[in-house]
Amino acid sequence: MTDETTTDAPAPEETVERDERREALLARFTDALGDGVVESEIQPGLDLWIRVSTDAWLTAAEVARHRLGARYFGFLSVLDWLPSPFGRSMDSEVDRRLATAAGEPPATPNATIEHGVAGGETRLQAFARVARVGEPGDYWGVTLKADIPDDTASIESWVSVYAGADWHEREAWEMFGVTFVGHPGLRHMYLPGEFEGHPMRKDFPLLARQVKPWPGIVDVEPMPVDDEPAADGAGDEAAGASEAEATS
Amino acid sequence: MAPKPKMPGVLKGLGVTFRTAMDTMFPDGPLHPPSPSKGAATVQYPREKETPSPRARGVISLEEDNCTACMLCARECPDWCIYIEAHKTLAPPRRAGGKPRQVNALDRFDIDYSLCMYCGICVEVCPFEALFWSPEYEYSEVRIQDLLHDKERLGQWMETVPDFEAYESGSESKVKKVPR
Amino acid sequence: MTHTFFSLELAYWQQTLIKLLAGVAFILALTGAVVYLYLFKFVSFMQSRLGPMEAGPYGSLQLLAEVGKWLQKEDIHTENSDRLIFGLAPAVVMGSTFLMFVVIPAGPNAVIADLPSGIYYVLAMSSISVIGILMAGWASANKYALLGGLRAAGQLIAYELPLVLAGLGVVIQAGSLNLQSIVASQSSGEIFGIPAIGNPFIITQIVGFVVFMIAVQAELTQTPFDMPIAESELVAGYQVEYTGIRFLVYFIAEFATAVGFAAVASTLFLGGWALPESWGISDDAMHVIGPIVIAIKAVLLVGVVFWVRFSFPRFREDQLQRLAWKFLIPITLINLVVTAVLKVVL
Amino acid sequence: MTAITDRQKLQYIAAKAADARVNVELETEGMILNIGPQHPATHGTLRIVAKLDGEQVILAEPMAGYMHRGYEKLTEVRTYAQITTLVNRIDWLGSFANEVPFILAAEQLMGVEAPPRATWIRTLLFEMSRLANIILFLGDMGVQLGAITPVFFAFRDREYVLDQIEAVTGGRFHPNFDRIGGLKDDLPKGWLADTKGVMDKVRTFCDQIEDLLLGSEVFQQRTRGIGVIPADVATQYGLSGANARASGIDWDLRRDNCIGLSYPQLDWKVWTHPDGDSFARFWVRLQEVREATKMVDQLCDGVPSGPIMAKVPRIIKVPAGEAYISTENPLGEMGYYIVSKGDLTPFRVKIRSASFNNVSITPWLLRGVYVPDIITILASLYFILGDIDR
Repeated sequence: MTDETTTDAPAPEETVERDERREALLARFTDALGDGVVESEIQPGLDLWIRVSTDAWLTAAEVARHRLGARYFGFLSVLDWLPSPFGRSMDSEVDRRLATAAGEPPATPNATIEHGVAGGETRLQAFARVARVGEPGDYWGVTLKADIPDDTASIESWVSVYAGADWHEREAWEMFGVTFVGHPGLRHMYLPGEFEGHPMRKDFPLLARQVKPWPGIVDVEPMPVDDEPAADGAGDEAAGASEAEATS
Repeated sequence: MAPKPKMPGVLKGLGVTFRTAMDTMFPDGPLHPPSPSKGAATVQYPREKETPSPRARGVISLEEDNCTACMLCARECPDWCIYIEAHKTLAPPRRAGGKPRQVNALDRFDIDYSLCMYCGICVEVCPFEALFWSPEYEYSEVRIQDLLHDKERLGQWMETVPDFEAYESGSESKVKKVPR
Repeated sequence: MTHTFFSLELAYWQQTLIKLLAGVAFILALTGAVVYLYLFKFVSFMQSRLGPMEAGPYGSLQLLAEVGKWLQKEDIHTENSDRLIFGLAPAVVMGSTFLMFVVIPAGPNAVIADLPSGIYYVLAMSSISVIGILMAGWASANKYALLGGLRAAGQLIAYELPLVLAGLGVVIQAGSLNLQSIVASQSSGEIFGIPAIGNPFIITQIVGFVVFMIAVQAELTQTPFDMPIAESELVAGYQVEYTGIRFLVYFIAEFATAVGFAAVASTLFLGGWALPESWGISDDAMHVIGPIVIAIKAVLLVGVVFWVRFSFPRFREDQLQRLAWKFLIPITLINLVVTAVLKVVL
Repeated sequence: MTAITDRQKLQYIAAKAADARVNVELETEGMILNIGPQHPATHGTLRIVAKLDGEQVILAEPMAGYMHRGYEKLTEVRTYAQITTLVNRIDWLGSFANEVPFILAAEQLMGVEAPPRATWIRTLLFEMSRLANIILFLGDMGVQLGAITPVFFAFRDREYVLDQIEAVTGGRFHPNFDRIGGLKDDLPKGWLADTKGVMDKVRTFCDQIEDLLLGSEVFQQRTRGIGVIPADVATQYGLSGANARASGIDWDLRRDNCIGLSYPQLDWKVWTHPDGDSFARFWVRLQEVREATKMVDQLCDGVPSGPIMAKVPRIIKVPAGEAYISTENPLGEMGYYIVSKGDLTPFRVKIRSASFNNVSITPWLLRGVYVPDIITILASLYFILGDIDR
């Protein structure tokens, strides 16, 4: 559901369930950031998403921490919206050869980028979650998002506002290749020094499944001598199950 | 600031260890003779064995004639450790004079326990109730290849499958039956 | 002076040889009993488990099995370790342990060498082990061992002082350094005229006894003073690089020192091998009962050491130094003054 | 609970200054000490590179990554049922507690509501896995400081809790028992009564640990005033769970933001401590274990009757959308940010694990402490390696 609900015209749901607390919050964000707030989404009673412009990313953090009192740093990471070129559910090379041999049409990966809640323009998006803790009864959390320009793949670092963002940004740099401007020392968090490539990007193949044929694809051979149309594929009754190739 | 050893804290600690020692040595009171093996919480494994709970996921057992080689378990297994090969045969018709039914006959049904992580998805997803959990756990092997249990071995585990136990009061799920 | 020993004319060197062999056998047997009784059984019961049960009935031959295991283990020297010092370190520690037993009496004449300065000699010998530990820590070319060795040096030297001062209180009260006379004065004395239990110095020197036991706990590097062998930080402290027979020597040395200190403590504070004279046990009977009495008292005291060892976490090294210098030493000094004054007054 | 007096603080600073002066005169150059990855003090394979000056730490930097299994990449090619088995291997001590937020997030996306009995038993097993996790911490804190006996008590009494979890789910460590829409199975007969018996055993364990460790002066010497984390720094680094509550932050997700679990129907108390030092963290966790036993008793009494599973299609395709649910796991706040595009497998799952933030504070915290204090502080922060590396 990627409907663009902007604050002034809430989506015309039948029961217009209004979440005053989150709307008041959103209002404080918008007047603090001005046009920095590009888009937002409220799921009444559940959660609040705010997408800010790329250069308003650091000011959004300062506003959240100092002005609105969201002193608790939840996490910070990156979303890669490119659909995986390895097909919808990552069936390995080996399966594709077997699948084509068995006559199934190879899954054609759709290359169009669709963004999730609160939209987006670029392929990579930084998202973080901060919360207000310490006052019993007044706990709220907000997910902030910002587009990362495709060409530079860099965004301001939050370390000056939330010291805890240091490790998160190192991990995001290592996994997605997003450089965080102003980070004290971007170095590998998990991977060995000489590892090249950014594993969490969708175009980075998961090699674990390339080498071993998927046992689900090894099927029942047709009857040695018969004339009836052998039930194709797995010969099992739930056609949905075989097509769905609940995979690897 | 010289550490003033306030006696109670330090002595209480000694008291706890001493009491535990006495509980282990004289489990049924100081008058009776000391019997530490009863008082200790440990079990001398090769001689005494703890019985795992009936729902323990020790090993997967296969009821061969329920299995129709539908490959669902092999597909759903996260570790890809179930290997199934089957062929189609004609089975005698159910009703006399009916058409012979076309059935999948199992050639090979192996579970590789060196890969299996005992998650239980296969047992749960099997639509024909051919796979069951048995709490057996003593099947370790010297060679890792022997951990690949074939159809007969999985069949042997069937007798060790305990009956499903009754549920707590207030539960509405009905007790399943193990095909003996 | 030739001494008739079961009517055998024995030259002096033969006597000392027999006494030495008897002494070593006595120490090793006592150490084995203590290790089995406490390290394997009593500690396990404290942790509601059974301890070793496989080797021998109720795991009694477990120590034999472990000694056998260590003996056949390969004796590894780390690559750039100082081979000579690395090899000698366990010998030094073991030496200081066995030298301690030379002067501890186990019967009227069952003492290897009845030196007039008995207690001074014992405490001197026990401080040689510091050198052995430092040698081990430095020579095994391992950062953890170095840290362990340096911590041990600091700790053992810091706790020499309370050990000596606590012993001094006893010397003042007994009026002599010789261990035999300390034992004699404890068994013959009486408290307020009641000779029933003699005058064990534990009663009058209770402060000295507690400080002595704390210092012994530290000398043995046992928890709460086991910074040198801090399993959760330095893995095994200065013993990290030792395997095979050298580690076995450390193991024996550790528990033999425990027995040694316990024997010294029981001689100083619990009346050693003698039972109170008022019980009227004849002298030659004491030749036989003596060793048993001191064995029981030593085993009991080692029990206290192990009981404390498995009930407390450990001090940080600056805290245990502060405990020694700022707390134990002042107390023992006050104890000395009080004992001296009372000695003169009474 | 006396807070650390100012005199203690001044003394600590004075001692530090004195040491620093001595070192300057001696110009002793530092030594790099590698603690780990194979080391008894790290719960798993964490390597700490500490630059030492004598026994004092100038800079300590934990190196994670030895246990990195690439969970977030794996979840992109797994169905929801398979991810449940993956996910309970992150914090392998309180493993049922990992599944709950993931399943709640998926249920929120699907708009499915678990029946009341399932929610109730889910909360019950959630608290049981908290017990299994934190009981081991109480014992382990002792062994990190040198006392070997508490850890045996911990393992002995934790076995009873694990047996109860195994009796219901079949797996002691990896239950894999939570499903979208409810639970896989129901409680066996007589389980509730046995669990109440186990709770008494856990309470006696807590008293033993209180006498053995909390009361002993040696323990207090080693932990009071060591590794003090002020509340502001704790929130900046995102510390959660007992670590945050020990620094005086009155925040517990079970009370403040309880979604899909039945905590509001129980009466229980959130424990906080003003000091923020290692002692406070141990003390808060000890009270939390006692509180958990009371909660389990209440939960055992009021299990509503009804179905255990809601109506859910056999092949689950979660509708497109994003959801973030976090719950109060034994180690802290654990949350899953699921992005779904309506497939069998989620498009992206961000796993927010508690120990990652809890350990990210160590470079700031371990400056200028002694070597043994590194171990005390790491033990009191109580992290699990799988939680850091994912």
